Amino acid sequence: MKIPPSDRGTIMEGTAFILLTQGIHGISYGLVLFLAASGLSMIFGLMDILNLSHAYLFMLAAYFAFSIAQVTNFWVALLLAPLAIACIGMLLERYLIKPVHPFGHTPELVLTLGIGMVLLEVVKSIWGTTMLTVMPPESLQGFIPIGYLKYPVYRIFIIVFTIIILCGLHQLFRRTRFGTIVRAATVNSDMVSALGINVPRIYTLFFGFGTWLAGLAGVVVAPLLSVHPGLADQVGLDAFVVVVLGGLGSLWGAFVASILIGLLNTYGIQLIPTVAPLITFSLMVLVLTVKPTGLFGDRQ
Amino acid sequence: MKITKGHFIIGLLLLAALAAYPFFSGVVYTNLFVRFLIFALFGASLNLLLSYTGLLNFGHAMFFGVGGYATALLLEHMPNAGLLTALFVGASAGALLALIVSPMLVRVRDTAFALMTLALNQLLFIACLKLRGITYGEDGVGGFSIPPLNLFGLVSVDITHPYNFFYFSLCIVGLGLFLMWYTTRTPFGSIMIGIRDNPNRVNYLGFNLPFSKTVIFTISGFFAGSAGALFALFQNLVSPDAVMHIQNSFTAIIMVFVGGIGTFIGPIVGAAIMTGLENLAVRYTEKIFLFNGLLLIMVVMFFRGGFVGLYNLAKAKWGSK
Amino acid sequence: MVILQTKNLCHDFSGMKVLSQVNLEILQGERHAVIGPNGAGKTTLFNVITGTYHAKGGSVQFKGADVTRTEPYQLSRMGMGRSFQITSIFLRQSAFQNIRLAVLSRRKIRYNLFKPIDSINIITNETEQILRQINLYDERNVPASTLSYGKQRSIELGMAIATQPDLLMFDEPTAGMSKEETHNAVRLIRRLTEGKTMVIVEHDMEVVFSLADRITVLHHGEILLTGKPEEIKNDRRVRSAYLGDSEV
Amino acid sequence: MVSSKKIRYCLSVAMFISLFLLAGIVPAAMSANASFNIDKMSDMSDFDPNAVQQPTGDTIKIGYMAILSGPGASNGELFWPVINWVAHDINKRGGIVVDGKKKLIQIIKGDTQSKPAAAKQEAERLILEEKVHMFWGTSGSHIAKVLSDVAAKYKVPFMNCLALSDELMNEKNFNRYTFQTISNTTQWNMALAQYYADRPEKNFYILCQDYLYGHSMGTAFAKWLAVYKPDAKIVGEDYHELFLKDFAPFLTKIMAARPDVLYTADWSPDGNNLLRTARNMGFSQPIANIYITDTDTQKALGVEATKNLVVCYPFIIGDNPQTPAQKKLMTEWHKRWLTWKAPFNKLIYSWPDVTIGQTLADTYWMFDIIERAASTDAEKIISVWEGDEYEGLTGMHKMRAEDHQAIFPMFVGATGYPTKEVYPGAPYADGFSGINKVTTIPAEKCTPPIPEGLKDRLKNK
Repeated sequence: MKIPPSDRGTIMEGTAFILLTQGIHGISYGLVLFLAASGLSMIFGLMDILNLSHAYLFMLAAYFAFSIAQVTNFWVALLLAPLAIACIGMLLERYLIKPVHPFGHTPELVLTLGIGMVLLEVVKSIWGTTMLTVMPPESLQGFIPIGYLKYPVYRIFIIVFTIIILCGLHQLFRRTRFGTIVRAATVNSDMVSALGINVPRIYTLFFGFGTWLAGLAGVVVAPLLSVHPGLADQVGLDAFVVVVLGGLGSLWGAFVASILIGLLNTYGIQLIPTVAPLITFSLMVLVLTVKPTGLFGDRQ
Repeated sequence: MKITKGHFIIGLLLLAALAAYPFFSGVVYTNLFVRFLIFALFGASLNLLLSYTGLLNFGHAMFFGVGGYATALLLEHMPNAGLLTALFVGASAGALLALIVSPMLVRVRDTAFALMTLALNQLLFIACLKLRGITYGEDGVGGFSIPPLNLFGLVSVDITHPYNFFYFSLCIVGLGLFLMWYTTRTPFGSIMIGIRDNPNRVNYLGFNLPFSKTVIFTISGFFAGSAGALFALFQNLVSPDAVMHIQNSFTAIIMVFVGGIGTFIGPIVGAAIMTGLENLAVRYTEKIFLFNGLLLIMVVMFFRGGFVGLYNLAKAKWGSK
Repeated sequence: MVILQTKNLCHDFSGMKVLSQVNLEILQGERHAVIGPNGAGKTTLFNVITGTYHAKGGSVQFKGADVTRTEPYQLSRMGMGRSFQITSIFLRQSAFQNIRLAVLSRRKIRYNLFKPIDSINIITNETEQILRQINLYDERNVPASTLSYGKQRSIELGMAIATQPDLLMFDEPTAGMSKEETHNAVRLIRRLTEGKTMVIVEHDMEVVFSLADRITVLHHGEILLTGKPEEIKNDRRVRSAYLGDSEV
Repeated sequence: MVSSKKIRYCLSVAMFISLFLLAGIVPAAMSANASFNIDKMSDMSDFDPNAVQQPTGDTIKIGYMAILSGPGASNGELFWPVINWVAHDINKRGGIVVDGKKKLIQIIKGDTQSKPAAAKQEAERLILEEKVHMFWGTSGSHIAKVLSDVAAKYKVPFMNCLALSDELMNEKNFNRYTFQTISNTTQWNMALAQYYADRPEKNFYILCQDYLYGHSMGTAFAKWLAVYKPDAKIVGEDYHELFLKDFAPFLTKIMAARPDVLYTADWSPDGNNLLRTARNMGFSQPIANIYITDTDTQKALGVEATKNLVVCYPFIIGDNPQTPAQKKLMTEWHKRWLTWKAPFNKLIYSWPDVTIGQTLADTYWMFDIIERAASTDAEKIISVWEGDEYEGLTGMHKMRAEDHQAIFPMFVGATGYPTKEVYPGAPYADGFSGINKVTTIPAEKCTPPIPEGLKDRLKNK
C-alpha cells in the first residue's frame, strides 16, 4: 500500500487518516445496512415471518424518494416515502401473509418471494430501468476535512440519523405501551391475546413499523447509491446476512453484525481488495456452523 | 396402485408419442422439450428434499452448477473422455458438494437452514466469478468437444444432433426420475417421510438424524448434478449466471410449488408449465418475472396443492359424478 | 440385576435447581413408577435419562454403560424405548406407516435403498401383529390425524413397544384421557409390558398402584423414599408431600 | 477537423500496409469502395421509435440481439432508435435490391437477458424460426462470444458493433461470419495512451470491474501507457466487485494515492455510482472512461461533477461538427428527437454522437455492404466486407480481411462548460459539462497487431 507522504503529515499520519476514514465509511454503510435489516429482524422476532420481499420494499422507498424529491425536496421525501411503504407493508401483511402464515415457513417464504418478483416488475414498468439520481439536500452536500482527505457531510448525517433512530427504537420498546405489548407478544402471544389485546392488529401495525424502517433505509441510501432495479438484490443479500449473522429476531445482534460487516467490507477493500466480496458470506457460513442461532439469537 | 392393463396401454401410447415427438415438432420444439426434461430432473431432485424430507433448500442451484461445471471442465481438459463418464463425473460432483456442505446444514433447521443454503449458493456463485483461472469467470466454460455416445463399442451416436440428443436426454431423465421414485418407495424413503413429519420422533426411534439427512442430501445432489451435466452437454456452454445463479434455485422451488408440493409428479408438471411460460414470455413480453411472481402468489394463496392438487380436486369433484 | 441407575444426578435450568443428588435404581423385569407433586422434577428426571437433556452433574448408567452424554438415537439402539407426554407421532401418515417405522428401526434397516418396502414381508407382518395388539388393525390405513386422541396415544405406545426395547420409559401415558380410556390404556400397558422392565412417570394414583411393583417418590428434586406400593400408601411423609390424604 | 493533407497521409499508409499484406492479390483500390452519403438520407420527419411498423413477408431480416429484460434492460432499449432509424431511412428509399428484387428491411428483437445460455437459445430461435439473414449486436463480450459461435454454426453473418474484448477475434474464437466494427481493447487503450503521451498528467490510478472485460482493459491501458509514455506512473490498480454497493472505500484509497487521472472502464450502474461517489467525496481530478454514465445522470449531477471527464470512443463529433454531413445528421436527428415521447425522450438520445453515433454509422456501413453484395447470402457479404474501405461520418473505416477487425481513427473528447450550439438554439450540453474539445488519433497510430494465428489466413485459401 504505497502512500505518498502528505505535505503536512508523516506516512504514519497518512495511514492513520486513511484507516480512520475507512472506519467511518464502514460504520456509515453498516448503519444503512442496520436500518434495512432491523425491520426484517424484528418482524421475524415477533411474528416468526421471514419476508423475502423486504429488500424490494426498501428499493421501492428509494424510487418513491426519487419521485417525491423531484416535486418537493429530500426532507419531505424522508417523511412521506417510509409512511407509504409502511402502508403497503400493512396491506401485504393483512391480505397476503396473514392467511398463509399458519401453513408454516415454506409457503410463507415462497409467497414473499413471489411478492418480491411482482414488486420488481412494477418498479420497472413505472420508473423504467435506467439509473435515477437523488441528490442529497443542499445543506448536506459539503465536506469536512480529515487530515488531507475530505469527508462528505451526508455520510456523517447518515450515522447521526441512524443513531437517533436506534435510540428511538430502544426507548419505544422500553418505555411505550406498544413496546411492552410487542415484547410480551414475542415471548407468548397467546397469553397477550388472553389479556384482551387484539394481537392480530398489533401484528399488522408492527409489520407496518418494520417496513417503515426499510422505507427509511431506502430513502437514506438513495443519494448514496444510484436508484436502479438491481438495488434490491445489491443491498438485500447483505441485509439477510446481517439478520442471520446477528441472530434471528435480535435487534442488538443485527446492530453488531451490520457494523461488523460494514467495517470488514471497507478494511477488506483497503487491505485485500480481490477477496473482499467473499468476506461477508464466508463470515456468515463460519458463524452459522459454529453457532446455528447466530451471534445473539436464541431461535433458529 | 395396481398396474392394470389400462395403465399398460396408456404407458405404451405415451412412449410411442414421445418417440415420434421430434419428427412432427421440428428442431426448436425438440430443444424446448429437452430443456423441459433437464428442468424436470432438476425439480425432481429438489422435490426429494422439499416434499419428501421437508428440507427447504434455497440454494439447490449450487449442485446443478457444480455438476455442469464438472462435466464442462472435464471435457475441456480431456476431450477424449467418454460421454457417460462425463455425465457421471458431473453427477458425482453434485453428490460430493452435497457431502461437503452437509455437516454445516444438517445441524440447522427451518429458516436458518433456508438462509444458510442461500448464502452457500451465493458464495459459490461469487467463487465461480472470481476463480477465473479455473472457471473462466463471467464467460464461463464453452465450446468444449461433445464426445459421441458409444453403446458398448458397437455403435457410436453423435449426440450434437438435436434429435439424437432428445432421445439421449429422454433416457437419462427417464432413468433418473425412475430411480428417485424408487428411492421414495424403499425403507429409506419412509424414513425420509418420517423426517419431514416429525424429525424429533425419528431421532428417538433410533435413526441418526444428521447422517440420514446427509445421505438424502447426497442423493439429491447426485441427481441435481446429473441435470447440470446434461445442461452443459446440451448448451455446450456453462456460465455462472446460467447454472449457478440463485435465480435457478428460485425457479426450482417455483416448479415444485406450482406443480404440486408433496407429490412426486409435481415438479415434472411444474417444469412443463415453467418452460412453456418462459417460451411464451420470450416471444411476447419482457415481463417474465411478473408472470412467475403472480403465478407463485396465486398458487400459495389459493391452491396450495399446485396443479396436481387442482387436478386431484377436479377429479374428486367431477370424477365421482 | 440393576438395568438402569442414576448416581447423585443433578440438573438445573440456568441456575434454577431441579434435581439434586438423585440416586434411582431400576431392577431388571420390574415395573417401577416415579410419582411426586407438580414441580417435583419427574419430567426433568425422565428427560435426563432418555437423553433429551445432558445432566449437569452426576451420571446415568444404562446396562452398565455410562449414557449421561449419549444421543437419544443411540439410547434407542441400546434398547431404551420411550413414549412422549404430548403425543408425538406422524399425523400425516397412517397408523400402519407409523408403527412400520419403529419396526424398521428394530430390524436395524436404516439405509436400505434397494428393495421396495412393501415387498419386505417380515416388516409388514410384524407391523400388522403389533397393530392387532394395540387393536388398531382395522383402522391401520387411515391418516393418524383423523383418529381419536385415545387411539393416537395407542399409536404412541405401539411405537415405543415396536422397537422391542429392554427398558420402556412412559411419560404420563394416560395424560388427558377419560376414565374409560385410562382403564383401556392401563390394561394395554400391563399386557404389552409382560416380563419387560418399565418405568412410568404418572400423576394418577389409581394407574400407579394398579401397575407398579415399586414406587419412588420425588419431592423438590430429591428422592423422598422408594418402596412397595403399600409402604408408600401409608407413609406419613408422602401424605404431607401431597398435602392431605389422597384416598386410594 | 481532419485536413486533406492528413487524409492523403492516412490513405497512403493504409495502402502501403494492404499492399504489403495482399502481396499476391491485385493491390487494393486507392480510394474508398463506398462512402456515407448524407444527401441520400430520406426525409425522416415521420420516424418515431415508439411506433415502428416492421414490414413483413419477403424482407431482409436483421436479428437485433440486445438485453431486453433483467437488470441491464436499459441497454437493449438504447439502440432501438438507432437500428430503426437506418431501416426507416432505407425503407423510405424503397429498400435494397437483393437477389434481383427490391426488399425492405425488417428488424426482429432477440432478448439475450445478458445471460450466455439465454442468448444462445434466442439466437437459435431467430435463425430457425424467424429465418433472420444477419445478426446485429450485442452488449457484453461473453454474450458476443456465444452469438459468434451460433453465427458460425448456422452460417449467418454477425456484425458486432458493441462488444470490444480482444478475445472475440483472436485465433481461438475467430470465425468468418463475425465482423467487429467497434474498436477492440487494444485499439482503445492505444488511442488513450497516445492521447496522454504528450500531456502533463503523470500519475494514473486504474480502477476497473473485477471480471474478464475489466481486467483486459486495465492491463491493456497499463501496457500501452508504458509504451507511449514511459515516464508515466501507475500509482494504483484495483478491480472491484461487479455491482459494488459502496465506492467510498475505494475513493479513499485513490485520493490517498493522489493520482492525476483516474482510469476506469466501468459501465453502469458501477460507472454511475463511481462518478457520483468520487465527486461527492471531493475527487475533482479527470476521470478517463468509456461510458461511465448516461447523459440524464450527468444532467442531474450538474456542471461541476461532470467537468474533467475524458471520453475515448471510436466516434465523437462533440459540440462543433466539422463536415457538412456531420452537421446535417446532428441537426436532423436532434430536431426529430425533440418530438419523441418516453422512454426515447431521454437526453442520451439527444445527439447521434459517441455510442449512438458509432452504432448508427456502423449500421449504415452494414446495409451498404448488403447493397453492394446485392444478396443476403453469407459468402457474398463476407467477400464484399473483407478488405472493404468505407468513408464513414468520422473518417475512413477499413475492415481488415485477416481478422475481420475494423480499423479507423479513434477520438478522445474532454468535457467542459459551456458547450457551443450545434445549431442556433440547440446547445450540445445544457446545464452540465459536455464534450467541447475533441482530439483525433489517426488510424495508423492505433492499429492493433493482427493475431499471429490469423496472419496468413487468406494466403492458404
